[in-house]
Formats: sequence, structure tokens, C-alpha cells
Amino acid sequence: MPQSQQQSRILANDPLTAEVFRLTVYSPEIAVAAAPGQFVMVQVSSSLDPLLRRPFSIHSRGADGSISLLFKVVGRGTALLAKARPGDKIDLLGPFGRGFDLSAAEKPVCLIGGGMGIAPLLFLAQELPGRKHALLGARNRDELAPLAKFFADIGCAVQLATDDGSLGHHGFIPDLLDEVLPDVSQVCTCGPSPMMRGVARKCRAAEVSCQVSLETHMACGMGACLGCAVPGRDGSYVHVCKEGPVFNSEELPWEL
Amino acid sequence: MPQSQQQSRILANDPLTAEVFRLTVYSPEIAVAAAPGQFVMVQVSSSLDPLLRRPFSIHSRGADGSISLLFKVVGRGTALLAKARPGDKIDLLGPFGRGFDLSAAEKPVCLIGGGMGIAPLLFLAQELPGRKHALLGARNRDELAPLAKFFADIGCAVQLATDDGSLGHHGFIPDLLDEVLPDVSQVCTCGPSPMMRGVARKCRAAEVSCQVSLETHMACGMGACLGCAVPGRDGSYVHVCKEGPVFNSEELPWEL
Amino acid sequence: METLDLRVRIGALELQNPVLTASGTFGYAKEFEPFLNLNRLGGIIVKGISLEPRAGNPPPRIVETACGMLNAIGLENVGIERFISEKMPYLRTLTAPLIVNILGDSLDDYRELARRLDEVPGISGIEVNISCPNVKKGGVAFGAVPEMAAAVTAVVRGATRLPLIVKLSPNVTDITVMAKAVEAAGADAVSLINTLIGMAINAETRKPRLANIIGGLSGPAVKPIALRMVWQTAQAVQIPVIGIGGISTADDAVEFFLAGATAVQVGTANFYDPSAAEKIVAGLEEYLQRHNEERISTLIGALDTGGK
Amino acid sequence: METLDLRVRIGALELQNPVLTASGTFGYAKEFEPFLNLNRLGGIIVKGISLEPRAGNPPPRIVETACGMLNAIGLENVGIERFISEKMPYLRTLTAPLIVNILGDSLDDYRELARRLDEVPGISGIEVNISCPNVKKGGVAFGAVPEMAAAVTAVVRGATRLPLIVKLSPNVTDITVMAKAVEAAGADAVSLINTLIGMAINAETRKPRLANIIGGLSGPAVKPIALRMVWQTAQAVQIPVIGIGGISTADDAVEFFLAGATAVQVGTANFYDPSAAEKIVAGLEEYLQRHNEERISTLIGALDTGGK
Ligand SMILES: Cc1cc2nc3c(=O)[nH]c(=O)nc-3n(C[C@H](O)[C@H](O)[C@H](O)COP(=O)(O)OP(=O)(O)OC[C@H]3O[C@@H](n4cnc5c(N)ncnc54)[C@H](O)[C@@H]3O)c2cc1C
Ligand SMILES: Cc1cc2nc3c(=O)[nH]c(=O)nc-3n(C[C@H](O)[C@H](O)[C@H](O)COP(=O)(O)OP(=O)(O)OC[C@H]3O[C@@H](n4cnc5c(N)ncnc54)[C@H](O)[C@@H]3O)c2cc1C
Ligand SMILES: Cc1cc2nc3c(=O)[nH]c(=O)nc-3n(C[C@H](O)[C@H](O)[C@H](O)COP(=O)(O)O)c2cc1C
Ligand SMILES: Cc1cc2nc3c(=O)[nH]c(=O)nc-3n(C[C@H](O)[C@H](O)[C@H](O)COP(=O)(O)O)c2cc1C
Ligand code: FES
Ligand code: FES
Repeated sequence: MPQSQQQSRILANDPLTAEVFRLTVYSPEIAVAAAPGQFVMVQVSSSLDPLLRRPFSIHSRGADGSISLLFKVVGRGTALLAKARPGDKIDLLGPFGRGFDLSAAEKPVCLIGGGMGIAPLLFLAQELPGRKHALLGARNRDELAPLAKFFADIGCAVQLATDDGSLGHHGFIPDLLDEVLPDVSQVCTCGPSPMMRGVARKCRAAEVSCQVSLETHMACGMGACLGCAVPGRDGSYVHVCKEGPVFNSEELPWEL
Repeated sequence: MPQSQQQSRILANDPLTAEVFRLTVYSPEIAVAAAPGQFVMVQVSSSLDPLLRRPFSIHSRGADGSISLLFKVVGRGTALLAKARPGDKIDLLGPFGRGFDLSAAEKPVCLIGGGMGIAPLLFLAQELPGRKHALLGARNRDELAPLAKFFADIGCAVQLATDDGSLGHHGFIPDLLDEVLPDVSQVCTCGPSPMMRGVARKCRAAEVSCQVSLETHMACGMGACLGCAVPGRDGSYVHVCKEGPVFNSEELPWEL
Repeated sequence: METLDLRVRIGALELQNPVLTASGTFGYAKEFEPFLNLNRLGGIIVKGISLEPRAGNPPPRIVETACGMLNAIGLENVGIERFISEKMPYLRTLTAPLIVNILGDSLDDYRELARRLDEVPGISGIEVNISCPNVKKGGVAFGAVPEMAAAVTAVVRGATRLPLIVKLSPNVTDITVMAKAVEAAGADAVSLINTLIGMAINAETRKPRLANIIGGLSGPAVKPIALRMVWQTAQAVQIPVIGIGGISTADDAVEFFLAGATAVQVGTANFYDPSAAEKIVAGLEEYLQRHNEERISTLIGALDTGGK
Repeated sequence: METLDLRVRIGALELQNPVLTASGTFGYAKEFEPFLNLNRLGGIIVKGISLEPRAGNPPPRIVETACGMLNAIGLENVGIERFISEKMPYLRTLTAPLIVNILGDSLDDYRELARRLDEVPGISGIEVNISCPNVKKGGVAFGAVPEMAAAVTAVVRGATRLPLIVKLSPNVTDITVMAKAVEAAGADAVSLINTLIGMAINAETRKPRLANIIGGLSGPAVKPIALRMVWQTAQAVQIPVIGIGGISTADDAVEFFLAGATAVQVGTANFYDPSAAEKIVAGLEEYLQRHNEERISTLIGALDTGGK
């Protein structure tokens, strides 16, 4: 999977809510090399402030050399990204990292996403050959409904949960898991850490393999700065951009 | 003339050439306080890089609370300004500095501008009651023609010069001055230093008062940083933002 | 909440809030009158004053750098007598406390400046700039040698009863050594940082961008360095530490309080946002409300290092 | 012009051009293979290596600041033996000269590292990082005390014939004193600057943004300070000075050459533009052509100060 730096033309930057955008760029070299769970490093400004690129998961891949990113405005970099307009160019590096490993998936796979953690799971769903189940959660209906639709559109069985009960189950995603777990051999999850820990705990109990996708601060995305370390199992550190962002939950020192 | 800080709505940002723009903003507090020769400090970016505001002369004032700036893209700040679009807001401070003094103008006034030095002279021409003559110069026809038209439109007698001879006199503005000087009591000039020195020299010989508008690096525009000093006559310094930008040429230590 | 309490103490001086303006970045205050309510500020520190007027350095004196600027103003100022006769009448009309920043080439200069200011009504404190080179000692900076910094502090202390702030240079190996030296010599507070020495070159013309070749770096670029020095200094001395360096928002100011600063000064930000200092006062009130705190003083040194 | 000559000399080492990559910002080079032609570079300096592997600091290890970043990686590295067995085979395939950056807690560490590297084929030079605290001497930084810096330099000099670059810390009052000390102790060149110590705090959570509390500041924000130190150092020593600090364009590099640097290192810029170093090489060629110069060496120290 060769990586590249590509000045990518913006095809669309669609607001899904006031804060969540889907950015589609023409980036054929990155698109062709990308695998689900991998991410790109995006230059959010042509000025030196903010200085560093921002990491975003690849949300989906088009047949036409395009990729989409799903992002939420949480700070200065994402605020700048929200202003990008079709026709502008944006500098992307990637694809980076170790994506989801599905070599052993025989029975259906369950995808579990919370908030912006849903982003990489759509690409994963697109690429998975067999039956797939998606448990998706977010703060409220506004945020969740447009994302849920993407999964339904490609034939996922979708179950939803919102923090405020405005759509689907009123509560957290792991609540929905018990029902689904007996039918799956593989869980892939991305979202807030407490959610992923809850999921990993249930998977361990049910002896189902669980892959989790982590987020952390990154300067380079390519294994050069060693800034993205998080504690690994044996007291040492693992690097999210290189050994991750997707880990088998057993590789992490999560008190389960 | 009270100064103010005003988030000003951009009404238009018209490219006059590939590099020269006329930016019109709705800034009624600054507009009402402004006098010809004064300038505003413009925040060119919402990020911290570039950090400092950029000074621009007030190019014209509309009856409707608007002012226009005329600027050329020469670096990062002006490149950002060129991207400003109608509807955007831009933070302006001003009006600053000592403008042209016309209290003593009895006979017609001659305005002499070179390049972007033409900018403040249009506002001056608008405000001058009597007959006025404008000698305007620039690199070539592309740059000069649209500016010349602004002056003709408000009834100035206009003479032109271009470096490449593509419009008007082939050569420098001071060449045109001899003819005009006998008819004027006051010269107001803004442009490259060599041009202004040439003009000042001829004015002195003809005993015509000459006001020159200077440019220098500025951090604050309001007399606080003392960064805008240039040599004054007596070995000390004058501050362009406060004692200027318009000086009587006799205040400056120009070897005439 | 009507009970918000932003007051802090710098020696005998009580400030209504901890936001001051930094010397050399706020002129003589009047320049900023159109842009903010000067009396909302915790205090005003004016451009450094010397015994005699100084013309300053030749231009160019300033240049923009990445998220910062270099200045080589050369300490241009009107001199103590014109300051008193021309600037003090206006400054006396303000209710915000006035702190006068002084600079000299010799101990005698500093003594004389302090003595003279001690007689002038309307001055709430003196800030001593020790970053200038000592002309008599061959240009060695007072601010880089603890003994010399202590000597300056002691002569000023001996010449005035006004609250005395000593402003420290960051261009040293260990700023806490300097802070301790001036504390022992009688300073009521230290303020830091002054500018970092820097340089910029025009690659095309191959000339320095400042006529003086080197200048002082300030602005957001230096904030991490300033914050670290404030944190180290606050742990090393008993007297209040006043934080300076790249502060342009209330959040920036809070960072300095958490690191141990009792007050802050707003410098370069005044240039790009002349209402910055007042916005910071308002922003601190908003911060306290949001965090359900009544007093700014609870933030001072409240950095949560998890026991480290 | 086919005759463009970008070659420079660092002691016995001739570089095809003066653009190197800075330690800790370029991994072990392989990471950058997709983004630039590694063999176009003047040289490659790899992440600092210690005798034993180091796990580094807990996260968060990095935080963005205004036009810069703070890092507290904690010198994580694979250790000398794994470096030699795992990283050298790839690095040996490159034609660009390889310089290995080393760090230790004691003089013995440095001696042993140099001795070991001296035996390894494919290494063109050693860069000694003296910014780490000396564990044995109670954490006093080698890089802040001239005698200790000289001692490190001398033991490394005694243990290897490889060209020896000593990398200086900017967190000192007078960097020229450090430079002269290591020059006298046998360094073939000095490189500067390493990172400036800084800090950042999350105002909302009241916690340091780095688990280590303090970290090293790098990036465009520090360029003016680095350039000033290079200029001062180039005037103080006879050996080549390698400029580092905020360099991200060819113009930045030219500024450092004019200030007296013989070569430059590209650091933080590699993160936000992984092809930066190669673009700088191309930009320097373009600069020479535009200025009708044949040799990069004519730029070195060519700052036009108008006789000052
Ligand atoms: C591998 C990876 C994949 C990601 N994929 C997506 C995605 O698909 N969609 C999406 O919306 N976001 C994603 N993120 C998070 C995204 O990178 C951050 O939201 C973004 O960098 C914030 O930039 P900012 O300038 O807007 O915020 P800043 O102003 O830098 O910070 C705002 C807030 O976000 C936090 N933050 C900053 N960077 C990160 C980070 N890297 N991880 C977690 N928190 C951070 C800060 O601590 C702060 O609280 C991903 C992160 C990683 C590491
Ligand atoms: C009182 C005053 C009025 C001005 N009025 C106008 C105007 O009406 N129209 C217009 O186009 N320009 C005007 N200028 C010049 C304008 O301020 C600069 O062109 C602008 O600041 C350049 O910003 P930049 O970021 O694009 O360039 P930078 O990247 O900062 O610099 C690009 C080049 O411009 C030079 N430069 C930067 N600032 C100045 C400055 N203040 N004066 C002269 N050269 C500078 C730099 O040295 C460099 O060579 C005025 C300047 C002053 C002081
Ligand atoms: C243009 C300018 C002039 C300054 N003049 C003085 C001065 O006269 N006396 C002094 O003690 N500090 C002076 N300073 C330093 C500032 O007071 C302040 O310490 C420094 O700029 C760092 O703060 P900042 O990053 O907020 O600007 C000056 C700074 C600037 C930018
Ligand atoms: C993430 C990171 C890791 C670094 N690791 C090292 C190191 O291991 N050894 C060393 O000598 N310098 C190290 N440095 C310092 C750089 O080599 C360089 O001196 C400094 O970053 C200034 O240059 P810059 O502004 O171009 O980044 C590191 C810098 C960064 C940002
Ligand atoms: S982000 Fe730089 S090593 Fe992972
Ligand atoms: S620009 Fe600040 S004093 Fe003139």
C-alpha cells in the first residue's frame, strides 16, 4: 500500500448537521491504496498556524478516485476545514496506519460506532463481502440519522442509540450488544474510549474477537515523531499511527 | 476624528487587474471620521499567522457608510485579502494618522501618484472643492487605465505615464510636472520614494508647497509601538503613523 | 454572580483585576482610549522611561515573524522630565493604577529615576527593566548576571517606597536564579518575560530585516517559553510573579495563573487587537462563572500535575 | 546552469548539498521514502540513540502551539544494538550520508556509543545530543555547563574517528561559550538549536498538556531565536555551524547560510510537509540560478550588515 502526498481537489463539502461535514476529495492515488480503518493527514491551513496536519479516517471510497472524510468541528483545524469549498485544493497524505483485519471473519461482522467513530466503519462496511450488522450511536437524532442512512443504503442491518433517546435506543451502544453478539465472530469498533472498553469487555466475555480503532494526538501520522504513543500491554508503548489506529483489544492494557 | 474598531462587512472585492483589487467595506464609523490621506489597519487573517494588521490608505468614501481600499498583492497578507469575499466580515481599525492639509490651497492642487500610491489620492480628489489636476503613473496600461478612469469620472484633469509607455507618457511622472507646476499652489504626492523625491525637488525649486505620503512597516498604526519611525529633519525620528503618513516635504531630511 | 472577585495583590498594591498592559506595547495609554475602557484594566504599564530622552534605533525597527514579531525600537522615549510634564497629566485622570517602567545605563540612572518618580503623584508602582546592557560595564546585560540584577534592585529599593516590580530577561540559562537574586535584593514582585533575542534576514537583499540586526521576539510564538519560565519562577520565589509573553486571550491568561502568576501583562496582542486587554478581563469573569469560582486567586498556581 | 555547486564540508565529510534532516523528526528515514527522494538530501540524521532501548514518556507527548509544537517524546528509541541490526541494513542502501545522533546519561554512555558506532559500516558522522540531563550529576544538563559539554565532546572524540558534530541547547545565557568549549574539546562542527524548553496548559481541565509537564519547543516560532544564535556562534568559532530551527523553505535556509551556517537541518517541517527537505534542495538551486551564483558556499556568512 504505497503512500503519497496529493494536492486533492475538493468535490463536495456537505454539512450533515451544523457541526458535522462530509468532505469528498478527488485523490486517486490515496483512494486506490486505502484500506478500511486507515486514515489521512490533512493540511487544514495554508498558513503556519495551525501548524500541524489533522488526522481523519477514510469514511468511504468512490469508484472514481474520490474519498470522503466525515468530520466534526471541534477546534480551529476542523473549523477551517468546514470552510473548504468545492474546487479548492487540499493537501492530503496517506493512507496511513494499520486498518481493520478481516482475514478471519467467517460469520457476520458487527460494526459498532459512536459519534465520529462511525466515520471509518462506513468504508469498512463497503468493503466487507458478507452480512454485516451496524450498531451506531450519537448524541441525538440530528447527528445520527444522516449517518445511519449511509449504512442502510449499502445494505447493513442497522441498530441505533442516542444519548437523548431522540432516535433508537435511549442509552449507550454496548446495551444493544448482548443480543447481537451470539451471531458474530468479529466486532470492529470506533468511538469514545468508555464505549470501546464496554464493547471490548463484552466481547471478551463472549470470546468474540474485538478490534478497536484509537485516536490520539499526532504530529506526523507516519511513525516518525513518536508522538502518538499510548500504553501497550507490557508496560511499553504502542504507536497509534503505525501499529494502529486499529488494534486487537487484547493488545491494549484495558482493565477489562 | 474619533477612531474605532469595526467588524466591517465586505460589500465588494473587485479585481482591477490580476494583482490589484478594490475592496469596499461597510464601515460607517470609520467612514464618517475619515479624512483624505488617513489610513486603516486591516486584520488580514483570523489566524495568528500573519500576526499583524496591514495598513492601507482610504481610497474613497461612499455616501452610504462605505469606504474602499485599493491594494496590490505583494505578500502573504495582501494575498489573503485578495481572497476576501462579499458578505465576509473584516476587522478594521482607524482612521489613523495625519492626512493631507489643504487649509491653504487657493490655486488648483496637483495630485501626483505612482503605483499603489495613487490609492489615497482619489479620496483626496473627491474631497477637494476646486479644480484639480492628477498626474498618475504605473508600470503599464493594465494597471493604470482603471485607476485613471476613477479620477476622470470625478472631473479631474488627468495626465498619465507608464514605465513601458503602454499608456500616456513613456517615462516618469516628475517629467510631466514642469508644465503643470506654474498653475498650482499645492502638490500632494504618494508613491515610490524616488518619485516623491523628484517631485519634492521640483516643488522646492518652484516654491510650491509639497506634501508627501510615506509608507513604512507598522505594527500598531496608532503611535504605541514606535516601530514606524523614519528619519526626520533634525537627526531625530518622526513616526509615520502619527506625525504622518502625510508630511510636508520640508519636514523630511531629503537631500533635495 | 455579583460576587466575582478578580482582585490580586502585588506587594502593597491591590489591583481590581490581574490584567495589565505591557511596557512598550501600550504607548502612554491615551492611544488606546478609542478602543477600550482604560479603567477596566487592572493596571497600565507605560513605555520604558530613561533619564534623558532617547531617539531610538534607525528603521526598520520591526519585522513580523511566524506568530510573532521582532522589535528593535531602541528604547525610544521622551525622558523622565517630559514624561512627567507631558504624559502624567492625562495618566492621572485614569483610575487604573499606573506603573512606570524604567531603564538605565548605570546604577546611578536607576537610582535617579526611582527617586524622581517617588515624588510624582499618581504613580502606583515601578517596573524595572534590567534587560538593557550596562554601558559602563562594557555592555554586559544587567539582566543576565544575578549580582548586577540584585544591585539594580537594591538601588531602586533604596530610592523609593513605591511597589517595585523587577522585569526579568528570558535570555538566561536559569531564570529562577535571577528571580531569587532580585527577591533577596528587595523586589516586591518579578515580571517575566521580556523579549527573547532574535533575528531575521531578507534572503533576497541579504540584509538583516532590522537595522539593529538583532531585536526582541514577542507574541504568541514565545508563549510556551514564557509559561514554562513563570511556572519555574513561581516555585522558586515567595513574591508574586507577573506573567508576560504572547497572552492574547483569557484562556492564555488562565494558563499563566495556573502556572503560578498572580497577574499578567498583555503585550504584542495590543497591536493586533487593541481591545485585547479589556476582552481578557471580561473573559476571565466569564471563565470564573463557567467554572463556578468566585475568586481569581483560587486559580493561582492551581495547575493539576497529578502529584508531579 | 549545469555547474551549480551545492557541496559543503563538515570536517572531513563532504555533503552533496547542505540540507540535512534533523534528529527525531525524520524517524529512521524509511518512513519518508514515499514522499521524497532520500538520496537527494545532503544527509540524514536519525532519531537519537542511547545504549539501552528507552520507552519514552507517557502520553500526551506532543501539543501544537502558535506556529510551533512542544514535544516530550522522552528520547524513546530502540537502543544501539537494535538500531544497528534493524535499522542500519536499510539505511546502508541509501547513498545520502548517514549521521547518527546519540544521547546518554553519563560520559561512559557517550564513550560506549561512539566506540560502538565507530565499528559500524555505513555511518558518515556522529551528532552528539548534549541537551539531556546528566543523571549521575543530579540531572544538571550537559548542555548548560561548558565544562560538561566539553567533557562529553572529548570522550566521544577519543572513541571515534568519525566526523563529530555537537548539538547545542539554546536554553543558555550565551551559546557561544558552549560552542567554544566543544570546539576546543575536538568537535568538528556544532549544530544548533535543539528545542527551547516550553510548556502548555489546558485552561479548562487545569492540567499540563504534556504528561511530562514541560517539553521542547520547535517549528517556525523559534526560527528568529535560532537564526540569532547561529549568527553569534558563527562569529565565535572556526568550525562549521549547522543551523536548525523552524526551517521549512529554501528562503529560511538561505537566511541561515547568510548568518554563517555551513549547512542546515530540517526538523518539524518534515511533519507538516514530508517533502520539505527535498523542496529546499530544489529551492536552493533555483535561488542560486536566480542570483547568478554558482556555489552555495558564497552565501555562507554573506550577510550584508552595512559594515556593522
Ligand atoms: C487516526 C485518527 C482518525 C480520526 N478520524 C476522525 C474522523 O474521521 N472524524 C473526525 O471528526 N475526527 C477524527 N479524528 C479526530 C480529529 O483528528 C480531531 O478532531 C482533529 O484533529 C481536531 O482538530 P482541531 O484543530 O479542530 O481541534 P484542536 O483545536 O486541535 O483541538 C480541539 C479538541 O480536540 C482534541 N483533539 C485534537 N486532536 C485530536 C486527536 N488527534 N484526537 C483526539 N482529540 C484531539 C483537542 O485536545 C481538543 O480538545 C481522528 C483522529 C485520529 C488520531
Ligand atoms: C500608511 C500606509 C498606507 C498604505 N496604503 C496602501 C494602499 O493603499 N494600497 C496598497 O496596496 N498598499 C498600501 N500600503 C502598503 C501595504 O501596507 C503593504 O503592501 C502590505 O502591508 C504588504 O503586506 P503583505 O503581507 O502582502 O506583504 P508582506 O509579506 O508583509 O511583505 C511583502 C513585501 O512588502 C513589503 N512591505 C510590507 N509591509 C510594508 C509596508 N507597510 N510598507 C511598505 N512595504 C511593506 C515587505 O517588505 C515585502 O517586501 C500602505 C502602507 C502604509 C504604511
Ligand atoms: C514594540 C515593543 C516595545 C517594547 N518596549 C519595552 C520597554 O520599553 N520596556 C520593557 O520593559 N519591555 C518592553 N517590551 C517588552 C514587552 O513589554 C513584553 O515583555 C514582551 O513583548 C513579551 O510580551 P508579549 O509577547 O505579550 O508582547 C516591548 C515589546 C515590544 C513588542
Ligand atoms: C518530535 C521531536 C523529536 C526530537 N528528537 C530529537 C532527538 O532525539 N535528538 C535530538 O538531538 N534532537 C531532537 N529533536 C530536536 C530537533 O532535531 C531540532 O533540533 C528541533 O526540533 C529544532 O528544529 P525545528 O524547529 O526545525 O524542528 C526533536 C524534535 C522534535 C520536534
Ligand atoms: S504520529 Fe508521528 S509517530 Fe505517530
Ligand atoms: S505603527 Fe506603531 S507607532 Fe507607528
